[in-house]
Amino acid sequence: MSIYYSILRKPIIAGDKKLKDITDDVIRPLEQKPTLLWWVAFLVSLTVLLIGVIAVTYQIKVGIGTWGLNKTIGWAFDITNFVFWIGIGHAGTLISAILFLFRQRWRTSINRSAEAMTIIAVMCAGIFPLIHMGRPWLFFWVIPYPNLRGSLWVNFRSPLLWDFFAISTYFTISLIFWYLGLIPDMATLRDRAKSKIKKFVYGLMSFGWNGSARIWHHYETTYLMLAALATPLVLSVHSIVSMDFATAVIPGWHSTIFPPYFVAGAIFSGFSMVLTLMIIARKVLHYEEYITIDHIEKMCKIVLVTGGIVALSYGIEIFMAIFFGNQYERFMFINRALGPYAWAFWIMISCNVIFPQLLWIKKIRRNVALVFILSIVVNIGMWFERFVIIVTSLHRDFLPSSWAMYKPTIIEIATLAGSFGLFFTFFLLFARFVPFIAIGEVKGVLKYGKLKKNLTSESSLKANADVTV
Amino acid sequence: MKQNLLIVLLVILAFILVVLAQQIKINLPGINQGYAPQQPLAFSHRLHSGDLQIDCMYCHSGADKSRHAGIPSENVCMNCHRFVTAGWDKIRIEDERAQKEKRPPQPVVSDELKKLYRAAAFDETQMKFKDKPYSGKPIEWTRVYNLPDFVFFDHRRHVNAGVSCQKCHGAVETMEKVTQVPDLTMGWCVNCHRDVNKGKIPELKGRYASISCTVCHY
Amino acid sequence: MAENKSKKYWKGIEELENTPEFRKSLESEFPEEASPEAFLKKAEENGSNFSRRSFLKATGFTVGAAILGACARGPVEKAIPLLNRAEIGVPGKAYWYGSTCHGCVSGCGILVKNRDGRPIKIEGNPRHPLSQGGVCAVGQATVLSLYDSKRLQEPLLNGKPAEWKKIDRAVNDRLKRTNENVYILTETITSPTTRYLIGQFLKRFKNSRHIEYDPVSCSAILAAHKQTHGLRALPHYRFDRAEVIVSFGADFLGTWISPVEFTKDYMKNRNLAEKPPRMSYHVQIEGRLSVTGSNADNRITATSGEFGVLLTYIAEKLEERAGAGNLPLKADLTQTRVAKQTLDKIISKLWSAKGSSLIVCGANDVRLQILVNYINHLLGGYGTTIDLGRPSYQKLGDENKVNELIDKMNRGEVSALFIAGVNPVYSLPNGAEFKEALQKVPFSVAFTEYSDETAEHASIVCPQSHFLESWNDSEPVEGYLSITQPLISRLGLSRTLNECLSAWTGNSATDYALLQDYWKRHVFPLQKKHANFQDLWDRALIDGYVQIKRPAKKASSFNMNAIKNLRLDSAKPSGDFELVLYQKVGILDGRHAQNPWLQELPDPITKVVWDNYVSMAPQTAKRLNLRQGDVVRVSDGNSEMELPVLPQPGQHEKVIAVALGYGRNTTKRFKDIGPDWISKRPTVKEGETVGENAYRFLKWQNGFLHFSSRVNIHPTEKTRIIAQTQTYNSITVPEKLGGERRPLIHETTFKEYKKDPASGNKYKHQILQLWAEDHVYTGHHWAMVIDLNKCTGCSACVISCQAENNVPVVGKDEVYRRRELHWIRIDRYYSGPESDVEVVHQPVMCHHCDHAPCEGVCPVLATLHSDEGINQQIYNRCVGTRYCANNCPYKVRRFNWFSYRKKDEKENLVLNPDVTVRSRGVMEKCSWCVQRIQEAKAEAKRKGVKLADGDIKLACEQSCPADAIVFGDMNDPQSRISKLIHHPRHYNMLEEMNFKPTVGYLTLVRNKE
Amino acid sequence: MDLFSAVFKDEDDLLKVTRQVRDSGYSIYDIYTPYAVHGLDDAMGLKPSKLSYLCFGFAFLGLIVAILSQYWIGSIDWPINVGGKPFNSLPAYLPVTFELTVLFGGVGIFFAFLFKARLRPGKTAKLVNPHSTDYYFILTIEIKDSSFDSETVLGLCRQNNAVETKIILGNAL
Repeated sequence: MSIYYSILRKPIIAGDKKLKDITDDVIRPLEQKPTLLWWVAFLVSLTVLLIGVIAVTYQIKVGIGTWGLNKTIGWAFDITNFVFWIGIGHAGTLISAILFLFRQRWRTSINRSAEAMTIIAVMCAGIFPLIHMGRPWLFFWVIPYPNLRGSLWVNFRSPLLWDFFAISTYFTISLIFWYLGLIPDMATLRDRAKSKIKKFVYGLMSFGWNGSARIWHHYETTYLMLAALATPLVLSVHSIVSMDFATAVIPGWHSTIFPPYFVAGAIFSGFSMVLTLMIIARKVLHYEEYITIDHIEKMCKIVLVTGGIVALSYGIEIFMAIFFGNQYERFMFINRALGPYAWAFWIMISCNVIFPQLLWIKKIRRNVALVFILSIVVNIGMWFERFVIIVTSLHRDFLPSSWAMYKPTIIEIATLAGSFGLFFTFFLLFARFVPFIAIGEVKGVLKYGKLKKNLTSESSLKANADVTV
Repeated sequence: MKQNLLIVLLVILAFILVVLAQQIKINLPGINQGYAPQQPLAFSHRLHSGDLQIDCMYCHSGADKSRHAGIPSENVCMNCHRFVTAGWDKIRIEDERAQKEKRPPQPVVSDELKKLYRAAAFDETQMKFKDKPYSGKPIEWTRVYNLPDFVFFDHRRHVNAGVSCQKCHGAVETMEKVTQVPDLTMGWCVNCHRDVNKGKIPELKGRYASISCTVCHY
Repeated sequence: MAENKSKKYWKGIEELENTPEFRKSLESEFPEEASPEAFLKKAEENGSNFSRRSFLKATGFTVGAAILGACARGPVEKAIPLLNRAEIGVPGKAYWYGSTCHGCVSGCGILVKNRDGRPIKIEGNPRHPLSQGGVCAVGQATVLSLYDSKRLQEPLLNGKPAEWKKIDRAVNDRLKRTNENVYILTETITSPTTRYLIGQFLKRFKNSRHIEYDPVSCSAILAAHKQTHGLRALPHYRFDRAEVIVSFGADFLGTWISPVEFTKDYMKNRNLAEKPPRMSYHVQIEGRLSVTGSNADNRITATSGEFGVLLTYIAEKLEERAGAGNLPLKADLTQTRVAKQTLDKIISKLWSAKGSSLIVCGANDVRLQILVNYINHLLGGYGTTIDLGRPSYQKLGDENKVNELIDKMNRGEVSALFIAGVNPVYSLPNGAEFKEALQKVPFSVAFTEYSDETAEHASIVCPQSHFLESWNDSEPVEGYLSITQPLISRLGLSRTLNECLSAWTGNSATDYALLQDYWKRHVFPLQKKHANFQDLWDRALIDGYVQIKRPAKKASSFNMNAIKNLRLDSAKPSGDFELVLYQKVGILDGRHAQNPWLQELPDPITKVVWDNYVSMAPQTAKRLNLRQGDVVRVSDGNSEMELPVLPQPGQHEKVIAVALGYGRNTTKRFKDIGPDWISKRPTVKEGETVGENAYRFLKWQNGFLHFSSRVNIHPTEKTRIIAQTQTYNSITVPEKLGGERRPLIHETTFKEYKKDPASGNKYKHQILQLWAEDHVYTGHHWAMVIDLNKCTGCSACVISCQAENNVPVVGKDEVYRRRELHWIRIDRYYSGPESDVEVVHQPVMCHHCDHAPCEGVCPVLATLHSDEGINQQIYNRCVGTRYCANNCPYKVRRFNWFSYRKKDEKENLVLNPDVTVRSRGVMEKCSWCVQRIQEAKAEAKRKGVKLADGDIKLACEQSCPADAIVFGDMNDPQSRISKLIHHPRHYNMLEEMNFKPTVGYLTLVRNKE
Repeated sequence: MDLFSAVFKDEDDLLKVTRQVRDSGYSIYDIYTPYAVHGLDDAMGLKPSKLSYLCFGFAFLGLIVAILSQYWIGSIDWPINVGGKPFNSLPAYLPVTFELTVLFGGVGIFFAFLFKARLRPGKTAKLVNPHSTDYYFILTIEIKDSSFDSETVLGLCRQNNAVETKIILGNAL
């Protein structure tokens, strides 16, 4: 008996795996004691998180003045971090929803972790609009609830309010979507669990799932519907975030190109972050057969495409500024490129436009180490993109008398670090307690790219393990 | 089945809670509706304003001139209480008794008014001021109607527009002890202003009460 | 009682019922609705001498909360009524009293707002003939000093607190033993009563003198007039009559003699209101860039060493035209860089405006002043633009007498010295010498509000009452007698100088009695208007002043001998640079250095706060390789000081300028000012002062103190931060980034303006309205117009706004971080080459845009539009996202980065109870003094009258000495504002963006070719 | 009701046997699979899920609620002049409207699914075989009175590599 491999489609999962192997492989990190590496990473993340918590506590206790902001520059690190994290979050939804709608089966290896990344990134992001308020304890005033003030409602014209709705919706839908995917895996875990506590916890979380085909039938519809809702949602969220700037009057902010530009940028940075995380995870958790080099290459291609859109947007913005004839707008872009914050602008350009062009080369796309470095480069670039948009636009706007400079304080840097601490702490906890790969979905694509023939025959598996096309 | 029962029970419980809350009038934080603190001197608005029909503005004379209606200073009280030292009934009893005992009637001074006399440095036995009039310690009334510091309510505008005192303060002339009648929320203010603009308040028909923020907040 | 439209003038409290009973009852006065208990207890615990009694006398404030702990219902507020209320004054209402400002010697007429017994705001008295309704920043800020808890509270005997009785005994004992050599050293005494009392006091002693001395002196002008007109007098300059003004370094719009009056007068010829329009021509010749220079039509940079040559040349040429030949000097124009043609043009302008031209000179050099007098004489200035018949009494000091005094002190010829209002140890270049001499004087008494450098060495220190708690008068210019009345009982155990003098003359009386007594005897006879004294007195209290007629001063005609004997020295002095010492509009000579409002007032030119510095031309700084903040050592051979460098465009290359008035020991207190957090930089370090004392660089020359000297500068390794409220100074963007001019300032020349009033303001944007019918303002629609031609940058509005709106002080570090909280700022832009800049001052506050970009972005509706077009900021609704500030194109929104509230309960008495004190984390901005709008509307409604144009005066508008700001209802077609809005000069900043701001500007017109 | 259950190890086998069983006229009680087997609903003859309509309904509700409440708040309950914009700033209401549409749709369908599938936190799963959530595919067929021919069914299962078969007496599921 021999196995035939499709010429057109490569298998998604490398190596010949049986269903049980998948479960075993994916769940292994959950069932083992945490490794030393995990502990080190976790403690480092937790420490950084604690530093951030201290910084934020201090800031809330003493005042926003502990940040480097001033009368001219009212936002800097806070909203930069907010947009950055929201952007990071976008890749997860894109992978789970948009690629699902496009029937990109390879998404199954990474969608669980990417979605987890989304949820954690949205949490990181959501902290910033909260703590950037002068009186964060009154945050609930942005919720339109009937009250004894007459009722005094909220301003539905404010992009910050839109943000509140967008982010809370995004978080809710992402969580639901993620959890829906998690239910069957929780059931798998429950049925494998030996200890009573685990059985109980996983039992609670699996909602009584038993794999009934009738439920699977509704499940798939629900999943599809959620994917269909999440797809425009993910586009809307960053569009709305971009409207924080686009609807403002400040040169450098007031730009109609922002929504698509921001969405592309978000996916660009999000995929880079996914790449960063997956490259680490596949190595550390030994998921090379699930997150294959092909996966990485595919993600690189998305990074390349979205990077291209971002570069195009930069170009259009500059073109519009120079040829549109608004002197404030024109100055803003000259100032970005040659003014006091030129360094940030050129970091942004080189990280987001120049270096990603290396991904045109297939060898580089398939070189894990290089891709890893590039993914970090892109993330740095995208952080600076937001910094450039926010700070350089504000620091020299209409009236030269109010021009000012911004320098972050130690508190702001600690807060930024703390958000990374939060991100990695939660991500490490996720990797520890939740199946990193969607077991149920990977099983479904196990045969993808392989002819339907006797996969259960163990002898043939062994014989042809190394065959590739 | 069990599940549904639980839901039904929860709904009923919530309903009961809401009704209960309404019944015992639990105030939300920051709202002091019904506040009726014990005052250092048991001044009766019922007696002065109700029975004796003294005009509100006799004592609260700033109400039509200033933002604050004002708590009367002791000299305003003394305008009458230099002569009136106790309730009529008490004085009559003493008079009758004195007549019976065939002696000149003793001056009768109510306990509450003694507090006032102390503050005004008034010798009630001689019915005249001491060496230094008004050299005592003023009476520390407890404010009943408290607005936050960021609210600037102007009595003058309301009084001059023809808003009766009772509109906001309730039937003070019936109160032995003054109670905060309205909840003093912003909604209470705003909704009255809206009613004025809609012509729902007969005595203020044709008037315009702005609901711009800076009417009260600046 | 005559009524101004919106304000009530009240006589003093005692006036009403000045009986002993009344005074007693005042003592038992309790504050309405307030609890003094907590405060008192604290004061007693601290061992403060601020006793219960004086507190009771002093208070009368409205709402204070006595918080009872452990109360479930939240804080219980107490309402404590007065025991016996005076019949005037309804609680919660403000009353205005006419008085006279004693912030400096100018003696401007003021109105003081008294709210529930405490003065909280000072404004200009529009009826006052000199200041005409203007009041400067310093005057506005003096109200804060009243509540300064660090003011001296009780007299000190040999450094220890003592009762007045003891002091009186000590002084009287001492004076009994001495009968000669008693000296009184004061600043210029403008009060006739005080002058009289000093005279009475000194009469007893043989060989005793009253010496007047001004730290920043005009003695050369007085001395020059002694020589040229036989009368030692400071003339009363009449800028309202001057069509051509040439000023040699006299900063008459900023700090020179009487800037408020001069600004008011100066603007009368520059308001373009008449038809055909008229505009004076103003030439400023100076080394540094002064406020006055920044407003000049033609500004010429020259060192003060060149003044002699320039004046000689002008005199020479004018002599030619006048056909006179008295001048023994010949101008050598090679000694100056100023071109001959420039001077010739000025000379012909001066000559053609003969009789209405005026030359003033700020240099304290008697020879230059004689030349100036001669030129003014040639131009027919005496009798027209210069009034010597009714001279000014604002600066009468003669510093040479102080030097003589020091000699006498050293020789032991002074048995008792009384020092009042001056601080010679600090403000004399030889202050150390004075200090040593002072220690040789057996008995010295200092009258002062603060324990200052001189008082530290006096045997007795007498706390002087603030002018808002004392009776006094002032005659800044002969014939204009201005009254000062108390607005509050004394907050400490202080006394006025008058009271002390009378107590030590033997007939102890209150300042009130003394004043009335003097007026009865000496003022009443000098006027004819009022038949009885009470009428005069009442009038004075209502108007704040009376006019009297003194016997005319006999100024002789011009004495040509003064000119004929004139010699100027042209010897090249040593030193690389000419150091110009000047006063800043906020700090002046340093007497208010402890006032944080003034320390945080941005200098109109440099926009620096909390510091003095070495300003030098940018070219010079470049040449010396110095950057802003690099500390240099300035030395003149005797003294040295280290100060940071500030490149100042428009400054002469050879001139460096340092402000006087810094380095006061009273500024050590500012070490804790501003928020406390991990990265804060203290405003001053422990034990240090704000800035450095530059008085040591004043130069004695022939008995006059000169404000310029030759110095060398040496770079050091140190740097120091300089906190500025504006760091980019040009109206054009950097050359490297395009160098475009921003069309924020519309300006034209007078020549063009005469042809077309809309010149410079031609291009109007066509603006389409998407929702034109929405939000029509049917009632009032408030608007404001600022005349750029009038604004001199004097910054009175900034402090006025600060006082009115409870704007906190934030400290140097916060300003350095660009977080000042002033609601109104004056943008100062330079244009043109660095060596010869044109300056424009543009006040910017919230523009109250009808399409406000800030409003749409607030998520919680904390900033909205009112139905009268006000952009409302609701502090209690604000959650502090700062989105509105980001989206404000004018950047006028201010954020409370920290809790800037102070715990100083006494100082907090200055807060305006009609304005919310903002907490941390909320946005604030100009509210157009909406509390004033509401008050005016409520009063109009109460009286049943229509609100008239001008009933509402905003704080900035009211005090503007130049009347540059007009506020009103643009829905009223007859209002001033409606007319201005339709004036061809009117424009809005960033009009093309369609924010529809309701604050507009009138184009700047320069009288240039 | 008794059930017949058979365990398979491969989805292809399962699909085949499902079709065969159904063609033979037996009614399939349910099938338990570790993942969503493509084509199984077809093989079982399940009708398309109606949850999608429900989802649309929820989303539409969100849309209506959002538009109406924003309109009511902005134009009727308290019209406020914000930056000179019209009281009813419909374009500005779009983002919130969209978000609420998605939120209602998403949350609605999730709970509708849980309701429909009778899933809830803490529910005890009814399992035929503990490995059915891991690697076994389990087919259960209703044993209806006499028409159930166990031999045929067993044969079909064996033919398709059934690992194990059993009869569950009484509906334990």
